[in-house]
Amino acid sequence: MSTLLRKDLPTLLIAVLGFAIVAEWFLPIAALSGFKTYLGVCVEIIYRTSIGIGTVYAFTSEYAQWRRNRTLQQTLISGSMFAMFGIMTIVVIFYGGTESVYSAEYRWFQYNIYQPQSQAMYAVMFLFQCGSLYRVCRARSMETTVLLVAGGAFILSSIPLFASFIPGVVELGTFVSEGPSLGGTRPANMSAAIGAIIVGLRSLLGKEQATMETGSG
Amino acid sequence: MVEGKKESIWDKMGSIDYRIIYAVFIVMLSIPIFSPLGIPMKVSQPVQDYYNAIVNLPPDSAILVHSFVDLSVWADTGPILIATWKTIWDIAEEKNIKIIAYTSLSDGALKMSDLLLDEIKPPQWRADSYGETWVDLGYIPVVNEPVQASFAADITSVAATDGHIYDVGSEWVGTPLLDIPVVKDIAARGGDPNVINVYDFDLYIWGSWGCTSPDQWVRQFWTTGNPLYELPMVMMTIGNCVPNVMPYYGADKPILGFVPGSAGAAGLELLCGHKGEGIVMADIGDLAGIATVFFLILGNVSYWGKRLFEKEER
Amino acid sequence: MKKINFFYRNVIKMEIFKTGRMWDLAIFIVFFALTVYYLDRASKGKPLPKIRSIAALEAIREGVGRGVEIRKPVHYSFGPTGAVVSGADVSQTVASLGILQYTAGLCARLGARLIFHLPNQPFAIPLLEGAVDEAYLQEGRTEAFDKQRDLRFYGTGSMVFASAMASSFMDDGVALNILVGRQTTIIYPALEAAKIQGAINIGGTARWTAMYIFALTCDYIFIGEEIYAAGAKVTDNPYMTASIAAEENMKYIFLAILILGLILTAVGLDIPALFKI
Amino acid sequence: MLIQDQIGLVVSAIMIVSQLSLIVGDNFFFRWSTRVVIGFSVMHALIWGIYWSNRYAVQPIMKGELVWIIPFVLGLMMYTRLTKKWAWVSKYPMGLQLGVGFGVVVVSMIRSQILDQIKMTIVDLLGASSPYALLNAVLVFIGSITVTTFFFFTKEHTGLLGKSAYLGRAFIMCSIAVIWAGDYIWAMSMLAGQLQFLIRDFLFGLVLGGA
Repeated sequence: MSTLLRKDLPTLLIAVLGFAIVAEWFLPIAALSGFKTYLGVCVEIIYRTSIGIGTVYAFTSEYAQWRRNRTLQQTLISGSMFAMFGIMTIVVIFYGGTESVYSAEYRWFQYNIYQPQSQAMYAVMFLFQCGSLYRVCRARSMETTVLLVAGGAFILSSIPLFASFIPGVVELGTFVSEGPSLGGTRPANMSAAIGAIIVGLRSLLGKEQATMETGSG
Repeated sequence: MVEGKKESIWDKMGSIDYRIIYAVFIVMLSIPIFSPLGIPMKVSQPVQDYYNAIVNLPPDSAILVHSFVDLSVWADTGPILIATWKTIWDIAEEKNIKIIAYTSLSDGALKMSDLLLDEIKPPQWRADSYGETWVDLGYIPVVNEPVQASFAADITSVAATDGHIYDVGSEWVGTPLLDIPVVKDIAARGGDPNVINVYDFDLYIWGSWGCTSPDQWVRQFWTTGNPLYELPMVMMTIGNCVPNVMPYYGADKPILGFVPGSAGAAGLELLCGHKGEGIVMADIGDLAGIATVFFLILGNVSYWGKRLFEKEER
Repeated sequence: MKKINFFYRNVIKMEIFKTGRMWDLAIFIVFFALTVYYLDRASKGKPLPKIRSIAALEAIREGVGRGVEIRKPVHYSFGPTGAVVSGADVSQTVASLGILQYTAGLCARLGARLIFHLPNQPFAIPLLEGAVDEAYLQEGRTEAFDKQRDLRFYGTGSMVFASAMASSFMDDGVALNILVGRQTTIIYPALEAAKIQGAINIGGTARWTAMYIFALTCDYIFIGEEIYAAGAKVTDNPYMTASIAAEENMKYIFLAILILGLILTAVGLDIPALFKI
Repeated sequence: MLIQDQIGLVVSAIMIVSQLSLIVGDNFFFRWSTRVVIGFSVMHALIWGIYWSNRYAVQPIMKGELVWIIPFVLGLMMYTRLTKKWAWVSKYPMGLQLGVGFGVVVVSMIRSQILDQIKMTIVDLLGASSPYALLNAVLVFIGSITVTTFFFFTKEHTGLLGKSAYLGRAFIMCSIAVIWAGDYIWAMSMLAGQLQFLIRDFLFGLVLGGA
């Protein structure tokens, strides 16, 4: 009974739903298509409903962090996170429940905290990449030479200064992306697709260890 | 290296402190902000194709527009969206192009509501005919593939009503989709008049900065369907997705044209004649390009200098 | 030259299957048959091909050992949007789960602390958490993994994830940082941050766009679909190896289709139209 | 300028500078600003989650569309993962999601990512309109074969296979290089955007220009 409920039925559920979707792909049966559309929305509802699980771990991990290290610095750091939880809760309560996501107050937080942080991280990413460019792009081996030549050509072709004044740079950049680069991307995507299909089939047939035994503990 | 030996010039060239590199790039990017360089630009072929696909739409076409807004990449992709909408609004009234728009991220719903009131304000005739010539469904979470599939087969399955949140055409908010005249008109175009699906459109303008999205959308909008239906698309994306879009790009392929990042946006702005942030951003990159080349050369000179001239000493 | 188009016209009249899906169906059947064949071989204990060595897997063992030595934790992450469970990238999630279980098992056995950065997708948490639980259970050390402390969640912003990981490296230290799965390039700052802290970086993804960040920052990488093979290799499960063998055969078939298709098209058969069946 | 906009500018500037401080290494400001934004991000996710569960599931159920009870209950079942005893219950909603995922993966990729790619390789090669297009098509064709050989796992890369795999690596690196270069340009415009904000909006607009 225990393994039936805990392991066999969920595995069966995966297989049944999976093969139903496979069948929908090939057979012109309206009911199946409707079922697939329904499943798509079901998945979306499960996504939205289950977000609270993450919230729980966000709370507990930060609290555990603070409990282990109760210095002033850590208190400030953890405190500001919990303060944000509090502030956003207040915003939601006082500006119209969940509809508050459309309020100017909510937007203020989004535009002034969330957006600048995300964009700043991309800026950091660029600076780190400058460091890598300088460190890695040296003609040491075949790999790094290709990286240097192809990457360099494409960068030059994307910058108006070089594109306008050095003849042939744009053509070179286009050539690199349409020729050799596509020669790498296309088969890599193909191989990855083959790998993905096989993993999918293996799982549908109930032989995938990672999903099969999950959570039996 | 032998202990106590002095660092050679090659070593010094090859091991510059990262902080210096970062500082150089920050300075190089700041200079054009103080005084723009104004270097002329070329329009690349994919951008030209993107623009042509929109302006050369035959009369009475219907287009589906995904307003691609992600606040975290707004600096790079915002100019594309703005230029695209300006291009769409510039299409003459006589052509009678019908538009259904939506956004797929929660950030987008908020930003679009600000934009449509200000920067990309629809022309008066469009604003007056909301619901008859165009409609904005607001935020529909069409990000995951199963939902995309549902969306392709029946748009009402994920967006039952008009859900936009700004003042233009607000009387339509909450109206069931098929009760809106423009949706009804588009639904009547192909197949079942009571179902609005992607087969009813002539062009899909969409964007994503997820580079595997082309695979997903092509899977769902180009190869799905019975009978086999192929909805042409044009795409707003970011620079690093170019290799992922390339396999699908071409006149007889799913993606007719695409705009890669703010550099592409500059081209689109030139084409549609509304200069904006894209051109400013492209201009800023010029000096940093010089720094990039400088550091590339420096690293290689250091490596080869060390390899060629320090051989005997070892 | 006139193109021969007879296949196309004949098949389109069939009503049993959806139009335009015949090739898909044929390929799917081949896939299915091969997988079943090799899985059957595996269940009967017949010999299977060996998977070639993958350097990054050895490195995980070393890295965990190093973590125990210098008393710093091992960080594992699927990336901000790495745990897709209902889209086409689900296979990468599964492959990464295998490697996660392997890493968690090593951590349990050797006594290293594992910090698991949950992706922005709460809907996958039960699956991921279950995989870690399972690994610790198999080593008989369920108490060694402190979920309240070491499972981290950062909301839905992708960039928030990168900076939160970097921040976690500063708070807890890092000996080994593993990022396998459906990765996006925006995790790049976190990888650099780990490097600055002196960690070993191991990463890989079958999502081709993000491959370069690992090539630039990682000490060991899984290139592209190597993660699928790695996922099979770590588990030592004959079924997994069997499916890799099936995969290899599919590759031969597709190479053959490519070359044959080229030749046949060159002599006048309209192969591209044939693909529309 | 309104007072909340001015405060907004200051807060944005603080967030940007604190996050940029990651490049100088471990520091308090980075850790602090990260926590602030995690705080927002987690609540953002939760609020939108509730908003959408309400709009997609609860409201339709109230209206009598009982068919949405199933996914809603399945969604709630996910929370059993937080307990020890009932954790296995969460495998059912997981099973539904995985089933859909695997079903999609095994069929939908065949056409777009394999067959169409093969078709395009053939068409490009035989239908090349210019020597340039032909050169590209030949390169793609060679790449397709050599890179595929690189991904053979059951054979050691020696002999002819080794040479082919080596050439495949070159194509792979070329592809990686172009993606990186694209990303580099993109990230550059992101930094430019931040600097533009800091200099034009914050420094000139607020600090020097006054409100």
